[in-house]
Amino acid sequence: MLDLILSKYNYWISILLMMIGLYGMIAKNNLIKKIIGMNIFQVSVFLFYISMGKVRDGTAPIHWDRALIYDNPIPHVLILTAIVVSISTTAVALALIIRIYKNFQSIEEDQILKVLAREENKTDS
Amino acid sequence: MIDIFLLMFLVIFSIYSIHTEDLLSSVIVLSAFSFVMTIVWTRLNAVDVAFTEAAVGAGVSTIIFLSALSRTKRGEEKRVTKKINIYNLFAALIVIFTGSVLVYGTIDMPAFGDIEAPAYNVLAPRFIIGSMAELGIKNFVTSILASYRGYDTLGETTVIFTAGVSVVALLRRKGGT
Amino acid sequence: MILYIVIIPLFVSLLTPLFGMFNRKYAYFISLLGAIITFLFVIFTYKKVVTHGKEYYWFGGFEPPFGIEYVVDGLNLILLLIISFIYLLVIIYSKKSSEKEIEDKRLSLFYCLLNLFFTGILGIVVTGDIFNLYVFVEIASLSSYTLIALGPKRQSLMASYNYLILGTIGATFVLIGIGYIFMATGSLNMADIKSRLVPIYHSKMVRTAFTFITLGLCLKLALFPLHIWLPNAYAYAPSSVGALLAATGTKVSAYALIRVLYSVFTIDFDTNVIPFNKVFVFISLIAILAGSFLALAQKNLKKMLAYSSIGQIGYITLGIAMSNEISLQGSVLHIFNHSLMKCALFFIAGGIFYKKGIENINDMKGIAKEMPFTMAFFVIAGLSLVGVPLTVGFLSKWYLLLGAISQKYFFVIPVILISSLLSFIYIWRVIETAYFKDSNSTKSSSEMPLGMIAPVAVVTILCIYFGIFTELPLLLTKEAIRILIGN
Amino acid sequence: MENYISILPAMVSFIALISVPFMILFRDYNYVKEGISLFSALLMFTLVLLLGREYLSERILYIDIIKITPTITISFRTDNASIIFAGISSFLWFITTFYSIGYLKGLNDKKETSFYVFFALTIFATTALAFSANLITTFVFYELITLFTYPLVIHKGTEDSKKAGRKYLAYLIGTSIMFFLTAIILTHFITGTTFFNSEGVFKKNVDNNITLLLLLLFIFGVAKTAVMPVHSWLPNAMVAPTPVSALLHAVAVVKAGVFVMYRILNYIFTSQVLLAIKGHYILIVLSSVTIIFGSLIALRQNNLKLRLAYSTISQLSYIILGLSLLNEYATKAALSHLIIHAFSKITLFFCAGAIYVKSHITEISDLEGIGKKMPITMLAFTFGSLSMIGVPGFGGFISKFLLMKGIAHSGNYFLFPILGISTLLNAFYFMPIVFSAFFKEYKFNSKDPHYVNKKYSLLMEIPLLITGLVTLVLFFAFGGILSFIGG
Repeated sequence: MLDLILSKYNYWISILLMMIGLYGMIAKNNLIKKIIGMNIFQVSVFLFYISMGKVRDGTAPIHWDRALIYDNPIPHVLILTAIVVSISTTAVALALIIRIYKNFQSIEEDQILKVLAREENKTDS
Repeated sequence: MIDIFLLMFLVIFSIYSIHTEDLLSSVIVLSAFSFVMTIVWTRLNAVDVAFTEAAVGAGVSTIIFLSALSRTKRGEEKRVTKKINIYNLFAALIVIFTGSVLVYGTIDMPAFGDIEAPAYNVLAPRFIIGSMAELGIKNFVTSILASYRGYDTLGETTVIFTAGVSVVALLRRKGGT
Repeated sequence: MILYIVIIPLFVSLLTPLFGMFNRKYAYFISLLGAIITFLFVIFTYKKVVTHGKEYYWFGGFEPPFGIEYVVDGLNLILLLIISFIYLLVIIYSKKSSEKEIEDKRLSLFYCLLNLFFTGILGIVVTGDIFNLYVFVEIASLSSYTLIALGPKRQSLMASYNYLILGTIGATFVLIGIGYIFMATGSLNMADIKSRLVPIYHSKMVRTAFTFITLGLCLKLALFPLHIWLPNAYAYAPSSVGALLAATGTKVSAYALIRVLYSVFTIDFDTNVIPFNKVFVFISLIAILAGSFLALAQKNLKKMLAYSSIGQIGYITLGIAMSNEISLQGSVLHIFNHSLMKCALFFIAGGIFYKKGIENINDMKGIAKEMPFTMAFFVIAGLSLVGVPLTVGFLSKWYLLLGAISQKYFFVIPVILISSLLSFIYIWRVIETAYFKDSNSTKSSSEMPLGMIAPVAVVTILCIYFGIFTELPLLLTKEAIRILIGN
Repeated sequence: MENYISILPAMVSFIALISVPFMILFRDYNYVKEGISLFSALLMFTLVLLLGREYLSERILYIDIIKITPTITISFRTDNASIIFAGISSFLWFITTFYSIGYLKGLNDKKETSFYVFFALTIFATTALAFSANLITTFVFYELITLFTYPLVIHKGTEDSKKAGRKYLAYLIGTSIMFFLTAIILTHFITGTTFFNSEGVFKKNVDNNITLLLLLLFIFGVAKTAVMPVHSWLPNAMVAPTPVSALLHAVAVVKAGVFVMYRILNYIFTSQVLLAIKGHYILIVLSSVTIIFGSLIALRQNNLKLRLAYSTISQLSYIILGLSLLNEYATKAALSHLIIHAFSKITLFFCAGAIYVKSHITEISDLEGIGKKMPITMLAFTFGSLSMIGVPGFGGFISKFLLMKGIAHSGNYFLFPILGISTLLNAFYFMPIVFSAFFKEYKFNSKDPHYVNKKYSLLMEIPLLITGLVTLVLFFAFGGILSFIGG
C-alpha cells in the first residue's frame, strides 16, 4: 500500500491539483476566479503528462553521446501544444470577461444572472 | 525530497490562489504556481516545456490577467448566503467524484519512472532513434514537434491565431476599423 | 486530397481579415469561394472513397502510428458531406443576416472565425489521431465561443462564457482521458490504440480513460444533464451561427463519440467489459424526454429549438448506446437528418428575427400571412422533426425503433412515441400561432430576402427529398456502419 | 396501358390534391373555385367507377409509389371496400360542394377559399386512405385527415372553436401516435411486413397475448371509429360548419376510422386468428356498449347537431359490431351500413345546416312547426330518420336485417335485445323531432324574430333532397350493391 502511494506520488499530487482547479472552476462565483481555477486545472493535467514522460535515470530528451536512457519526449511534445491551447483559452475568456464587465458593470455571476433574469421577465410581459 | 517540497508548494499556492478574495494576489500567486511548476518540470527533464511554461504560463498569462484586472475589478465580492453553500457542496461532490475516478485509474498505472511502461515502449524508441537517424535533429522534442507530429503544431498555431482574432473581435472599440 | 479539405478553410480564414481590411464585402466573397471549393473537394473525396473504400493521408509521409494520419471512411464521409454542405448554405445565408446582426467593423473577423470553426470541425472529422482530435476540438470550441459572443443581444456574452467554462472542462476531460490511454497503450493513433487496447480491457486505466473521454465528449455534445450551456448559446448567438452550431457543432461531437466508442474502443468493451451501454441508454431516454418537455415550456422560438436539439441529441446517443448495426445506422441517419431540419428551423427563426425583430412565439400571431413561404418551410421542417413519414425524420426514428426492438429494449418504443408527440405539440404551437391566430399588423407580405430564403428552401426540400428517395442515405450509412463495426 | 391503369388508384386521390393549387390561384373568382371543386369531384367519382369496372373484371391493381425502406412503402391497391369507400366520398363531395355554396353564401362566410382547399385536401387524404395497401400508408393518410380537418373545425375562429379544435387534435393525434403507431411498429417487428393480406400477416407461432395486446392497441389507436372510451372528440368537432360535420364527421373522417378497422380485422388479423384468441369479444362488448350509451346520450341532447353526433357514435358501432362478428353476413352488413349511414346521416346534417342558415335555430326545442316553413327540408329529414331507425322501405332496414342475420349466424343471441333497444332509442330521439316539426304550431324564434334568410336556399335544398331520396332508392337498388360487396 505504502509502495503504491510512494511509487506514484506525482500522479496523486497532480490529481489533487486538478481537483482544486476544477473546484475553483465550478464553485467560484467570480468570473475571473473561474478562469484562475481553469488555469490550475489545465496546468495540473500538464504535470500529469510530464510525470508520465519521466523514466528512472533518464536524461533530457536531447541527443547526448553519454546518455544511456532518454526520457520520453512524446508527452513533452503534446504538452507544448496543450500549453498554447490553454493560454489561448485564457486570453479569449479574459477578453470575454472585459466585455461582460463593460456591459453589466459586474464580474459576479449571480449578479449578472439576476440582471438577465429581470430583463427576460420584462420582454415576456 | 525536494520534489515533494515543490509539489507541496504547488498545492498550497493553488489553494491560496483559489481561496483568496483579492484577485490581484490570486493572480500573483497563480504566477508563482506556474513558476514552481516550471521548476518541477525542469527536474523532470522536460526542459522545452518548462521554458514554454515560464514564458507563457508565468509570463504572458500573468500579464493578460493583470490587464484584464485593470479593466474590470480587483476584488471578489464577499458573500455568506446559504444558497451558495449548497452550490459549493454540489461542486465539491462533482470534484470528489471526478477525483475518485482519477485515483481509481491510477491504481494499476505503471509506477512513476517505470521504464517498462507502454508509453515509453511503443512510439518513443522510433522517435528517439529516428530523430538523429532520419532527421538529424538533436532535440527529440523539436523533431517530433516539427516533423512526426507537425500537424499538431499547425493546429497549435491555428489556435493562437483563433485566440488573437477572437480577442480583437471581442475588444475592438467602436469607431476603429 | 483530404488535406486540402482542412487546409482550404484555414487558408481562407487567414485571407478574410486581410482582404476585409480593404473592403468588408471581400471577406464574404472569399468565404463563399472557400466554402464552394471545400465542398467540391468533399464531393471529389466522396467519389474516391466510394470507389476505393477508404482514403487516407499521412502527414509528412510518416506512417501511422508514428505520424499523424487522416482517414476518410464511410462514417466521416457522411459527416464531411453534411458539414461542408450546411456550411456553404450558412455562408450564403449569413450575408444578409450577419450584416444586420453584427457590427460592421467586426464583420471580416466574424467570417474569419466562421472559417476557423469550419477548419476545426472538419479536422475533428478527418483526423485519425486522438491527440490531434483534441487540438481540433479546441480550435472549433475557441472560435465558437467568440462567434456566440458576437450575438446581437448582451445575453450572448454570458452564454458564451458559460459555454467556455463547460466546454473547457469537457475538452480538458478529453485531454485527461487521452493521457490515460497513452499511458496504457503508448500510442495515439486510433486504429493502433484499438488493437493495443484489446488485451488490457480489464485495466483500470483504460476504464478511467473511457470514462473521461466519454464524459468530456458528452459535455461538448450537451447530453441531458450536461446540456446547460446549450440553450442560451444557440438562442443568443447570431442567427447564422446558431444554425451552424445546431446543425454541425453537436453533430461533430456525436461523431467523435461514435469514433471513440467504436473505433478506439469496441462494442465488446462498451457492452460487456463495463455496463456502459445500459446506463447510456437510460440517460439518452431521459435526455429525449427532458429535452422535449423543456422545449414545450419555452416562449422564445430559438430557445425552443435549442431544447428540442437536446432531445434530438438524446436520439443520437440512444442509437449509439444500443450498439447494434441497425440502431447505429439510425443514429448516423439522425445526425444527417437532424442537421438538415435543425438548420432549416434555425434559419427560419433567424429570418423571422431579421424581418420582424421578434423571437417570442406569442408575438408571431398570423405571421404566416406575411411570410407564407417561410412558414410553409417551417411546417415541413417541423413535421420532419416530429418524424412524419415521407420526411427524413421518420427514417432515422424508424431505424432507432427497429434497433431497439432487435435489442429487445421495448421500453424505448413508448419513449420515442411520447417524445414525437411532444415535439408535435411544440411545433404545432408555432404553426397554430402563425396560421390560425389573427395578426396585429396589416402588412400583406414581408418575406425574407432571397439570399436567406434560398438556403432555407434547399434544406427543406432535402428534408423531403431524402425522406422519399432513401436509397442514398441508407446505402451510405449501412456501408459506414459495416466498416465501423467490421474492423 | 397496363401502367396507366395500375397507377389509377393513386391518381384518384391525387385529383383532389391537384385541384388545390388551382383553387388558391383562382381564389378571387368564386365561381371558378367552386367549379374546380365540382369538376374534380366529378372526375374523381368517374375514375372510381372506372376502377369498379376494373375490379369486376377481376383485376387487382397495385402500385408502389415510394419505397422508403424495402418493407416500408407508400403503396396503393384496389378492392371492393376501397372502391365503395372512395366512391361514397367522392360522390358526396360533389353533393356537399353544391350544398356548401349555398351554406357559405347564406351565412356570408369570408373564409371560403380555405374552406374549399382544406375540404379538398381532406377528401384527398380520405380516398388515399381508402386505396392504401399497407399500414404505413394508412397511418400517413390517417394523420393527414386529422391535420387537414383541423382548420375546418376551427373555421369559425372563435375561442370556443379553437378550444374544441385543440381537443380534437389532442385526441386523434395523441391516440394514433401512442397506440396506433406502436401497434404498427410491433406488427412490423413480429411479422416483418405491414402489407394488407387477405390471409392475414400473423403466423401461428405468434403468442396469443401479444396478438391480443396488438388488437387492443389498434382498437384504441384508431380513435376515429369513436368507439366508447375514445369517442369524445366527435361531439367536440361539431363546432365546425355544418357541411364539414355532414361530409367529414358523418362520412369521411369517421368512416375512415371504421374502414381502417375493417382493414385491420380482415387483412392483418383475419377471422381465424381473432376467433382463436377470442379478441372479437372485446370489440363486440365495446361496440354494444357504445350503441346503447351513444343513443342514450343522444336522447338527452337538445342541440340538434350534438344529437346527430351522438347518433353517429352509436351508428358507427353498428358497423364495428358487424365487423367483429366475423362472418360473411355481418361483414356485408357492416359494409352496407357504411354506405347507408353515410347517405342518411349526411341528409340529416344537411337539414340541420339548412335550418341554421335559414333561421339560426340550433336547438331541438325551437324546431316546433318548422316543417311548415321548410317542407322540403323536413321531408328529407324524415327520410333520413326513417332510414336511421331501419324502417322497411329505407336503406337502413337492409343493413339492420343483414346484421341480424349475421348475429344469428354467429350465435351471439344476446345481441338481439341490444339491437332492439337501440332501434327503439333511435325512434325515440328522431321521431319527436319529425312530429313536432310537422304537427305543432310554428313559434317565432324569440332570439331574433325577423330572421328568415331565404337566399340560396335552393342550393341547399336540392342536395339534401337528393341524398334523402337516395336513402329510399338504396332499399330497392340494394341487390346490385350487395352483389358487388359479396364479390
